Amino acid sequence: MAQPELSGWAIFKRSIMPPAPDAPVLSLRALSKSFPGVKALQDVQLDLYAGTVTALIGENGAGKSTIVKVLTGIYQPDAGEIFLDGTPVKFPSSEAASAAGVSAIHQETVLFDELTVAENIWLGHAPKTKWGLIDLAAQRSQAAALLESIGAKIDPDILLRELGIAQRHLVAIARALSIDARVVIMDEPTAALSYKEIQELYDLVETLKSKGKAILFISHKFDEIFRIADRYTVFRDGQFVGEGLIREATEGQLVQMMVGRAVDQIFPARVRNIGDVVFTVAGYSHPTEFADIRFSLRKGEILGFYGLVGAGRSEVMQALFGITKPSTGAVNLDGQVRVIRSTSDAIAAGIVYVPEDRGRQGAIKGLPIFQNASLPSLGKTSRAGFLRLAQEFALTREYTQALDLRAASLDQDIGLLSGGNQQKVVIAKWLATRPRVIILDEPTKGIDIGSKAMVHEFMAKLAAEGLAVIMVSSEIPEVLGMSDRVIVMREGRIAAELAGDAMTPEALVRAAAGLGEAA
Amino acid sequence: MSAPHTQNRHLPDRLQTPAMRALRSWEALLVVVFILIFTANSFASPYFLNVWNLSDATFNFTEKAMIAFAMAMLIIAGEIDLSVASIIALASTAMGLVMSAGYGVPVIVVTGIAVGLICGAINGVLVAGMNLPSIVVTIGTMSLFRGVSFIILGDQAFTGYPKEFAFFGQGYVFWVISFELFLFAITAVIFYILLHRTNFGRAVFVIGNNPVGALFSGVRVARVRFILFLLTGLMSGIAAVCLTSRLGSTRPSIATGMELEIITMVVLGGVNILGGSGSILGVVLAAFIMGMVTFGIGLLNVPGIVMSIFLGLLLIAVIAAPKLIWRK
Amino acid sequence: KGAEEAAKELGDVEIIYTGPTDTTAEGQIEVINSLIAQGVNAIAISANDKDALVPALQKAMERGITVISWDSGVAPEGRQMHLNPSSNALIGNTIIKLAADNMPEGGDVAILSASATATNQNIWIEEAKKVLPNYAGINLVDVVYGDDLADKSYREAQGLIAKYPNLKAIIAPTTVGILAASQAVTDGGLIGKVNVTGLGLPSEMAGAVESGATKSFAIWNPIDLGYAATMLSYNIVKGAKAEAGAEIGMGRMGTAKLDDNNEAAMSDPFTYDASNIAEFKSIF
Amino acid sequence: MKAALTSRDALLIYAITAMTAAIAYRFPAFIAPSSLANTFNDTAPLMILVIGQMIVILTKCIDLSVAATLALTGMVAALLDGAGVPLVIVIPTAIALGAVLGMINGLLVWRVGIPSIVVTLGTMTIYRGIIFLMTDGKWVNAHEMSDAFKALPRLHVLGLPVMSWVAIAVIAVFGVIMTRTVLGRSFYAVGGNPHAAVYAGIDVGRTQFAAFTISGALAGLVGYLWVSRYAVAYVDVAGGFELDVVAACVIGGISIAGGIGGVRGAILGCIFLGIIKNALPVIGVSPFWQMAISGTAIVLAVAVNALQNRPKGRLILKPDMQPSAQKVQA
Ligand SMILES: Nc1ncnc2c1ncn2[C@@H]1O[C@H](COP(=O)(O)OP(=O)(O)OP(=O)(O)O)[C@@H](O)[C@H]1O
Ligand SMILES: Nc1ncnc2c1ncn2[C@@H]1O[C@H](COP(=O)(O)OP(=O)(O)OP(=O)(O)O)[C@@H](O)[C@H]1O
Ligand SMILES: [Mg+2]
Ligand SMILES: [Mg+2]
Repeated sequence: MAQPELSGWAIFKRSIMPPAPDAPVLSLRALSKSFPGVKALQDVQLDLYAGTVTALIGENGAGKSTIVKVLTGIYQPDAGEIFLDGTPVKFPSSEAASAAGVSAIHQETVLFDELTVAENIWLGHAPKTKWGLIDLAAQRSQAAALLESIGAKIDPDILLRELGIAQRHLVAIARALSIDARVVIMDEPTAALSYKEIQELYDLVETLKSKGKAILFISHKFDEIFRIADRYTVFRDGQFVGEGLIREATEGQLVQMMVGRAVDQIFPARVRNIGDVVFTVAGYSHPTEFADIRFSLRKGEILGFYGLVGAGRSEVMQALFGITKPSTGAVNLDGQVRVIRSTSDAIAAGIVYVPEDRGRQGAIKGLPIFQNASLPSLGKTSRAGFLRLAQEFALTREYTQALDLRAASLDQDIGLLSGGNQQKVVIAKWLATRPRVIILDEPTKGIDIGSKAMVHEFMAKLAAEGLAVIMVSSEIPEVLGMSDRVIVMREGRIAAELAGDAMTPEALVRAAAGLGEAA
Repeated sequence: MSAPHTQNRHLPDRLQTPAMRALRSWEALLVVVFILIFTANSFASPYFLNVWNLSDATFNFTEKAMIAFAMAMLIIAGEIDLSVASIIALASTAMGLVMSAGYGVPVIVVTGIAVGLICGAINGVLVAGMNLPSIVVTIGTMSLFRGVSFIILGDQAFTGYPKEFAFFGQGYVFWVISFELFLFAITAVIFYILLHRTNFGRAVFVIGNNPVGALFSGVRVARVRFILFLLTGLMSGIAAVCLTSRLGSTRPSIATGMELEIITMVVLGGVNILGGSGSILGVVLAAFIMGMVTFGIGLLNVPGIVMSIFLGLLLIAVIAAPKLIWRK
Repeated sequence: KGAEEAAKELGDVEIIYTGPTDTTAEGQIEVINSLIAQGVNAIAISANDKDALVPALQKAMERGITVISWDSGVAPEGRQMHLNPSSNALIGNTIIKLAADNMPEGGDVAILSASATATNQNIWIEEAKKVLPNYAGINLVDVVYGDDLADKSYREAQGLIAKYPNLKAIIAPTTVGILAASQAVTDGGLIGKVNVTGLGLPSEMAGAVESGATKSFAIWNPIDLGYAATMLSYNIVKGAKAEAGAEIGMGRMGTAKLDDNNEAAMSDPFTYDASNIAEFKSIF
Repeated sequence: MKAALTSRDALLIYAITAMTAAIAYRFPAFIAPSSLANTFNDTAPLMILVIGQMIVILTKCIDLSVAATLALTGMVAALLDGAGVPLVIVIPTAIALGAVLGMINGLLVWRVGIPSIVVTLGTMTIYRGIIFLMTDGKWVNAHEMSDAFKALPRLHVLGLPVMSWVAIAVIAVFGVIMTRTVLGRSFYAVGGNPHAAVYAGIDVGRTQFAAFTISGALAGLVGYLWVSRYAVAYVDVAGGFELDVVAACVIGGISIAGGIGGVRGAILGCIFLGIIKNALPVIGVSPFWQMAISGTAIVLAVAVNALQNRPKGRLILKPDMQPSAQKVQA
């Protein structure tokens, strides 16, 4: 199994004669996959061509990631066939798929904290010495070469846990490239990356394309789809809706195909009813995470927090919510200084936080919807510490109905809901506490266009009802479309505060990247 | 956006009625197992169906079960306490010390319970306060607590507990209901309410399913964990009072190996060893099942070690059965 | 085995031989409870905790069951009588004498006991300490406990050898201990330098005697012990009074004379050495 | 397996050195080469078992049945020897039987999906029970074993008994397996992130099965060594030893949550525990103190480990004064 020594781009040197453009490298026919209670894929088809980027588009839960997992041997389809160069194949395991030349960057980064970067990249197919042992030196140098080739400055010898989200994602990309693949799948590869890294990724896609790879690109961002994809395939509710060439399609058409109806992408009209200052933060600092954070927030206002991924916005918000303890600084709510030592202090004071990592921090998977929704409000629904289930159901119904939750019953395990619906339960759980200040951290991350519009509408309604809203977001249109004012953070500090006409995309990007004022 | 069907969607509270759910539950399976074992025992030995004998048999499990209730909550919350048997040893030793110093029954009892609480608090500080993994912390305190009673007692024993003290482990409340059985019933009810009917119990389930999510939802995770260890210590202290009274003496080797029997009881009761689910009713049933199995097999004069094979097989079989049946 | 012999001789006796899962007092109590439930006439028990069994055995006596203890005893209030395999004083003296006989010029000896809670061992060690002054030059340097675990006893024996370079003998009044100590001495290449002695069964000790690690050891006949315990139980059930000074028949073993503690000794320990081990090793 | 581990190992080495020095102060003979070799030899079974347990713990499982497996294979080895089977067959049989017992655990974990702690809690009583059923509780004693059977572990080669050499060989082989083979990597991957392991083409259950098999096989090997060394086999051989094995792993920095730890740490943990168990009686610490001392050591080891690995918050602020995360090197 000894591999020839590779360095840098050498793995791509093995040239593949591009097959005739009309013959797909990989195709799926009549593929179905269901989970208990969900038909994730029904009779779908998909074709990938050499040297072509195919975008897979669909709402949340349309089945995009499921098809990626089928193609990489993680899930076995219930029915249907996979053809590689026209011959039917089976991928009983992820090993089999990579042996056949299918490689993927998955939506979640699925790597190992306690292994080094090089070990992460080569796990399962490491270069070996003639004794059959892993060749540590080769593994290291080849990992370094791969990382360099994607413009990532990461030491291959450090443990993965030392890296931030974006760097982890780069390692995942390097891992996908370490397999000599003919088909490269990217499931929302840019979701966790910052501006500069996204540009490098686009370049990488171009290079792969020119090497004749067949690329499947999944994204919710239309600008990038139009920028790099050649073809598109649309799924809706686990079914195939249509495919075609990008240059022959318009954004409106694609959206129409995705959701089955027209969606206006305009942000909701806001009733701006801004009152007095309710919430002030002064001189907030933490030893390693952020320094000198100061801002104030008015009743009915939506304050946007923009920054590149990893700028420390979440850390500030989590400190405000009592998860971590700042070293200095004070919080003032309604003119009173508040000491927030724990999350329960924050909730009691009326400050709530809708976290960015829904799976880990938001939803309590394994417990039913109503127990999730009532959790921070148990003090209200219970009597003398004893549960009253009827009250819990009533409270849950009240707040989930307003968000149009889709579920089988309120007693259903939240883990069985789609991501978007889990997010609705999490938001409902916080609204039920009737907070004064609500912090939403990336509230629409990984949410499809339809649900996104609804979350926006809802935020507008909250502000109109007099809540003070903080919204952390990495999407410029969302920040500009929703906020009354924007704070830009960079490397743990406030880089700029923008309002009114100063809120332009360019100003945001410059402040976030530390480029100073436009010349 | 405005979907036309937005407002009128009605979600039912539940799809399954609680009664239906109960029928399919683990507890139902345990009831069946219990009936089978009870019937088998009645046929196997003529001595089995005798109230006094059955009453005696309850001593096989009452003390363990009282600790098992607290342990069940701890395991549901994703923690474990392997030091319970050692807490019994230390609490019993402390009771012996105050007894030798001439104090009366009330002081002896309070000492036992207080030492249990202190040991629980030590575990709680180490696990909840310092965020250490409970399985290793309690492997350590297991040696530590029993080690301290060895230091105190060495090869000696405390004997000569007052006559009235015998009530806790040998007395009867009325007719065949022993004090221990009575206490078992009371604690079962208290723990049932605590786990299934209070906010605290809800927090236990939340932490067991997702500790990070619990923290982000305003649950005082560390405090709940600490209280759980305190409760386990308390129940071990109470069990120490009963056991010491039943044996009428204290040696450092008292209750050796009991932690594994308690955990077996909890797991057999359907508590997920990985945390997140379980019920007190299940533990009560498991206590009766284990008590009846050991008593029934004991009546056939099967050597103890063979009995332990039965319990081992029972444990694996009962946990495996639903998994194997469900799979298809 | 001895019990079965007695049962056969008596004719109308059924023997239930049983034991707990593990050697804890709690386990023995479960067994006692199940014996009470079966309404047996007599319980003859070798206790692993002198005090902890008392309440359970008292309950048995309340329900009219004859309770005697043998070998490892129960506190007086928990039984009607106790049968020692031999007189404790005699055993204590014997184990010291066995060591002294092989070290005419005196020297250091150490005791490797079973668990620190084993009643009978502790009594013998006490008795041994009492007679020490009678043996000039014999110097008891340490008492360690191997918990009747082979590995622990082995390591404790090794520890003794390392700690006391002048050690002449290890006395282990328990079969596990004497075997482990012999093994440790053999492995340490100290045969002839450190003598291992104490109490053990001939069948198990044959190897150690042959190798020379053990010059001599003592034991009573365990078959006789089972036989005698059964006979005593039978006679008490049939009406013999177990009270101080009483004499109760033990069949072919003669009669047991109860002392003030209602204790009796069966017979004297018998010493085995190279000259007679071959004869006995196939018997018990 | 870089910086954090080395400092943790270093700490253990300091602790072991300090302890040895303290003992040597009271009892100089303890650090004589022969006495140290003796301590090592006494710790050898623990080391071999700990390697197996470490692998199991790395995969997020636990094997409470090691001591019972040891006792059962040891008994079978002794009985086979008694029946006149030659040693060259007895030893492989013991190892194979251990592997089979491990496989039973592994299958229940892998195929049936029962948590390992439940499985091994059950099999631990079952395996011991089987010994009782086989022997009726009787002992196999020294004189019932052949001389060859007893001699092997004591045979001195190059100044050390074979028993020590076996432990050294096992340590060396697994040192290579854990760091340089695909299988070794998969143990870390499966325990570190089972979800991601699936994506990397590693079968989680099968890897755990392999871990249990190895643990069982090593327990089988120790089964023979133990019984021949102490020249006795009975139901309760090595009773409760599984806790020592787990404790040594924990002291050695193997994370009970899986995925973290290595052979070096595990062996240091064994030496630490071995010194406590073997040296305290030698220097005359009352046996009644031993338990409390080893318990305190375990609690301290866990606490120190955790304090060292405490997350310090993310590094976002300009790291002028902070040590750069990128500087950490092999
Ligand atoms: N392991 C699983 N068990 C049960 N249901 C699942 C599982 N994985 C996916 N599903 C369900 O299958 C459907 C398709 O999910 P999938 O992850 O493929 O969506 P997606 O198109 O990738 O959405 P997103 O844009 O949010 O990533 C959803 O309804 C989801 O809840
Ligand atoms: N190296 C890491 N170790 C632990 N947690 C991390 C690490 N990197 C990121 N995270 C967590 O992952 C989540 C996403 O991190 P991200 O990189 O988006 O940074 P962030 O702090 O959220 O910054 P911002 O909100 O400004 O984008 C956060 O909850 C963060 O705490
Ligand atoms: Mg997806
Ligand atoms: Mg963030």
